[in-house]
Amino acid sequence: MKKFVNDPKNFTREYVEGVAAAHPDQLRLLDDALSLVRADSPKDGKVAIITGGGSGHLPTFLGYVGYGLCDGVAIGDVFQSPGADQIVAAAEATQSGAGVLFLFGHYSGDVMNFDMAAEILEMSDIESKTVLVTDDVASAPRDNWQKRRGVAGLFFAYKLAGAKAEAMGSLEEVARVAEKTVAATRSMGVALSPCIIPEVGKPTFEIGENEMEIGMGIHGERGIRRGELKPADEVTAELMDAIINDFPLDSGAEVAVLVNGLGSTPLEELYIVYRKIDQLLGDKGIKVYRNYVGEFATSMEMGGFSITLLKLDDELKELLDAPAQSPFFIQPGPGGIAGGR
Amino acid sequence: MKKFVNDPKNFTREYVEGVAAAHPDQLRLLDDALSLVRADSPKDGKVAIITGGGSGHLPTFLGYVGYGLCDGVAIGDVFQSPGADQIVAAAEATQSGAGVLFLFGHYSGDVMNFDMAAEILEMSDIESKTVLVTDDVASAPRDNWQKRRGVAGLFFAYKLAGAKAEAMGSLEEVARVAEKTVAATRSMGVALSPCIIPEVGKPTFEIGENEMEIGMGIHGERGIRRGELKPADEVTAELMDAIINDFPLDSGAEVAVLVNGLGSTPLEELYIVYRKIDQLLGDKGIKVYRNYVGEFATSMEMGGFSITLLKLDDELKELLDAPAQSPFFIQPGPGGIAGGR
Amino acid sequence: MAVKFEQVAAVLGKLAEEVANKKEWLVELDSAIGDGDLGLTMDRGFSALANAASEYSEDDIGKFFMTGGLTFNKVAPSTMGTLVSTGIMRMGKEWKGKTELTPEDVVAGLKAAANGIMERGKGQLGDKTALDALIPAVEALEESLKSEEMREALKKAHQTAVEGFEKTKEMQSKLGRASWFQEGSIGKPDPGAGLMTVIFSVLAKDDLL
Amino acid sequence: MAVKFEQVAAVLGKLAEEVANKKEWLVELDSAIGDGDLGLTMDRGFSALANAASEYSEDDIGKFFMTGGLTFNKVAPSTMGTLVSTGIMRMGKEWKGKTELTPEDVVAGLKAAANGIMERGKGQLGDKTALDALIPAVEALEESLKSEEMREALKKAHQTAVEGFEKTKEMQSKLGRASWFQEGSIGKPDPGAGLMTVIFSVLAKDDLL
Ligand SMILES: Nc1ncnc2c1ncn2[C@@H]1O[C@H](COP(=O)(O)OP(=O)(O)O)[C@@H](O)[C@H]1O
Ligand SMILES: Nc1ncnc2c1ncn2[C@@H]1O[C@H](COP(=O)(O)OP(=O)(O)O)[C@@H](O)[C@H]1O
Ligand SMILES: [Mg+2]
Ligand SMILES: [Mg+2]
Ligand SMILES: [Mg+2]
Ligand SMILES: [Mg+2]
Repeated sequence: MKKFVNDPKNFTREYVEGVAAAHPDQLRLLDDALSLVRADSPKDGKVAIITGGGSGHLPTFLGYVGYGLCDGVAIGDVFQSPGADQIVAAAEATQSGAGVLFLFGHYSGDVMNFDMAAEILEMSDIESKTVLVTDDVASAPRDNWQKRRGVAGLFFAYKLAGAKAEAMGSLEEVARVAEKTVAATRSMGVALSPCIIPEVGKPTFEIGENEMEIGMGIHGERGIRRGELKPADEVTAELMDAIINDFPLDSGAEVAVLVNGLGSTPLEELYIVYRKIDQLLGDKGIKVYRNYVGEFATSMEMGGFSITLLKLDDELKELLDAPAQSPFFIQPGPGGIAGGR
Repeated sequence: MKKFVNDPKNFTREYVEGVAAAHPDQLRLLDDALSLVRADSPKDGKVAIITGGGSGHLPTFLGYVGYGLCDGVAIGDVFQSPGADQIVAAAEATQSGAGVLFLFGHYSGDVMNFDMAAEILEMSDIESKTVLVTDDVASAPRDNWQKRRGVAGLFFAYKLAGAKAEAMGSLEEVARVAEKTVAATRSMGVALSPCIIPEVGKPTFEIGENEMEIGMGIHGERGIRRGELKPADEVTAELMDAIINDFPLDSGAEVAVLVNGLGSTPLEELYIVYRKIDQLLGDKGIKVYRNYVGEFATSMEMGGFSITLLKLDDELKELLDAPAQSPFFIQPGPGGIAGGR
Repeated sequence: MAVKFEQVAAVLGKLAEEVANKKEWLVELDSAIGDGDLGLTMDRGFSALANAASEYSEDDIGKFFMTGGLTFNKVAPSTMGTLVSTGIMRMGKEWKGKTELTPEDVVAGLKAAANGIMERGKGQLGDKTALDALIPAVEALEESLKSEEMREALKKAHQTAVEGFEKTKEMQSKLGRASWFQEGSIGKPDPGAGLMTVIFSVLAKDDLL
Repeated sequence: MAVKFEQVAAVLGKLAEEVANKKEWLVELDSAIGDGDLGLTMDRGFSALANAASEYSEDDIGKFFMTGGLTFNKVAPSTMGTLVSTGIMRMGKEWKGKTELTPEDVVAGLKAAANGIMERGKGQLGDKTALDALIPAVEALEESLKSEEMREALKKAHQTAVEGFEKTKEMQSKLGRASWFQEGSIGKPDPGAGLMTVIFSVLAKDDLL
């Protein structure tokens, strides 16, 4: 297993300790649980957004705990759900009476643990709402979109709900924004190569030297089709077709684009993909309002990428433009950094 | 070759077009050369910092063109130098009479082309100075440090010289800061797996399933030793020893730490490495003033990481703290984003 | 017959022992159609629960189960761990304020647990899960209690759980990790249902309840 | 004998032709101890230079070479491309303002080029590079001109370049990509030196200079 690890059993705890050691000004590791919260939490009167999920997806999930984003995160082992106690601990450390939004990807283990946490919080009269991110169009047909898995589109849900919470929106409002964002978000990915779960020590799946799998999930869940690797422009066009038709999006629409690397695919290739997306959207008269290209939700060293489109209206645009800052993601406000460039 | 590319011959042009299409508000692609410059350049009276080098290292080099960083970049093909004409074009598009600093890594092809560019600029009475980044301790012994290759330490040179230039320092002052930074920067890396140059189509080197190469260069240049892969903490300690002894650093010193992923090594592992660095420096009484963990200078999908230490004094600290913004790197000023957190 | 917390603690102690005894067996079952962690996580969970019981100084049975669910989940946030935790907490809710349990209370608690697990995991009979042993066993217990003593009824329940476990062999998994195997899951019994047979075997032991 | 720009342009045209003819050979040489691009980059560089010459409407030879270096480098930023460009530019500097070249000018230009290449690439005789053909050839030219006609002197220079090229076979590479091969570079001639033999073969052709 070609990895920089010590005892694989300690993989999760050690990398989280590394994160906590690197960013004490921004993040606080809870004493009793593998959960990180904003160093400046709780913030009076602010809805606390709590996320969580398995490890192996950095910067998802803990990378989105910060200003204008989430307030806390419960961290599971690689590809495993965190426990309800971690979720409860994160919620208790960050809530200030304005309620808690649980915002995370649609995976059964996570759903069960967050549900259990909600039940526990209810007993101490802490109100919570849950919004599941279900953006992976490859994982269920369109009429069944609420059954879909959550992938890189999580980023947009954090960004927009986080902006609403930072603007002191009520729990209802923040949950509404999160739901609206999820309903306006579609993703699809393609994988070229597997990753290795440290405790398992061998690749999560096998794939031929010249093959790709369109629609594969970020834990290696089966996709829509496996086939011969095609030129970047063709692969991009296939993903874009699936996403655009799923909305559907018409000329005049405005979108945010996220090109997400799964781990080992170089940034250069992500920009070759972005180039084609830009052309395709231009041809269709769809306007790119903002774009994000890089690693936002990975599967350790998996090869591949995903495309996410978020359909925007005025409310969502304003929230998207709001500033955000975590150790892993920084977006200056409309004025830019350093007071104007 | 498992890559998302079209015709490999167009790899460089296509990804650069993708970058230009994604960030027109911040970067401008020159008409006649594969060079990108700041959209807001030239800036009156400001020294223009021009960098450049081969492709395959994103976010190096073009990722550091922006506010508080470089002004322009000449982009070569994968692992190939850019041409002098590209360098000249970038310099001419960004200089405003205050002179040009050429700041780039020590590789012979780059040196020749930048030298040639300097000669050409001289003919039109544009003054330039050159500072080479030579931070890779594995590439030459300490007495011969000016023969060393430039690797991830480039980042610190950009950051500090860029801050000085943004503060309207003169060419002499900006060059002095760049030289001072280079002299205070040491890096060393370790590689686990090769990358693939698109036009070549096969791995750049071979390495056993259980092997690592300590000190390997970012194009696969031979390192100090090849041996059995060790636990992360041991590998980290070996690199840190080499770096610390090269300075040498004593108790009470203050440093900035950069943990740089070479491409496919997951962010989780980089934080496991950071955890150990933090412990080692703590044990030695060396203070971490700032840290950077992520991908700063890659070799496409190469597996491995490098550690860079920058020894700080008051002047360098102030420059390190200055805000910076490019499409690939953002650092808020001391106040944080959005006016204070 | 009415059960006090002392006896509950004794049952939980025995249960932790028995799960530890069956650890390897559970790992084997889960390795065949899952990731093989079931024996390890359940061992951790039940021994933490038994520990907590041995340290509990009050007599409110409901309150103990309420917090016991979280204790369990903390060391076992796996699928089955979360479902068992949910079951434990639901028993706690059902038994709120009670210092002793009648046979009817026991049935009501187990029913609440089964319902909680169904609710949390959105599973049904026939999905090839723990429910395929648990639900028939609880039904058998309730039915038997109409005509028989607790001891006998618990033995029937255990027997039914074992039968339910056996039947999962022929089913195709519809939920959780095992469902990824699709038809490949047929022919192998469900590990979670196996856990239920262990639990009921302890409840059915002489001299406990 | 004095050479005007017209003749220079004719030489450059011939040179582009001959490099194109020898493209495969240069690729083969560079494939053995390099990356195999030398034939392609030099073909691009010299044909761009010849084109520029055929479109040049002035008579200042120096000025043409000055900008010609950049033209060449633009299409060939490889190691040899940059070195050749440097050489071209240095000839331009040397010939600044000249509308015709004496044999002495030609020697001075070639010497300036060789020095420029040494300066830029920090190479020496014996490093197994183009210099091992270029430097002795230029020296032979200068020496021969003391007693012979330009035509004869150029033929001597060409012959010396070929000998220099042959000698690189036994050398170990100290610079550039080929140096990565270490002892492995011994036994194979240097591609850049090969290019020099092509250049001098054209200069030595009858009816050109
Ligand atoms: N939705 C569900 N409802 C009820 N039981 C389930 C459900 N999903 C899985 N199970 C049970 O969980 C058992 C596996 O548990 P466990 O090993 O903890 O899962 P994992 O390792 O995937 O987290 C299965 O044998 C099955 O009985
Ligand atoms: N520093 C140097 N000085 C002079 N000539 C050099 C130097 N380095 C390389 N060369 C010459 O360049 C030739 C290879 O050129 P080229 O194929 O363009 O290199 P690359 O493909 O590595 O960029 C070598 O055969 C050698 O003659
Ligand atoms: Mg990566
Ligand atoms: Mg990468
Ligand atoms: Mg399991
Ligand atoms: Mg070559």
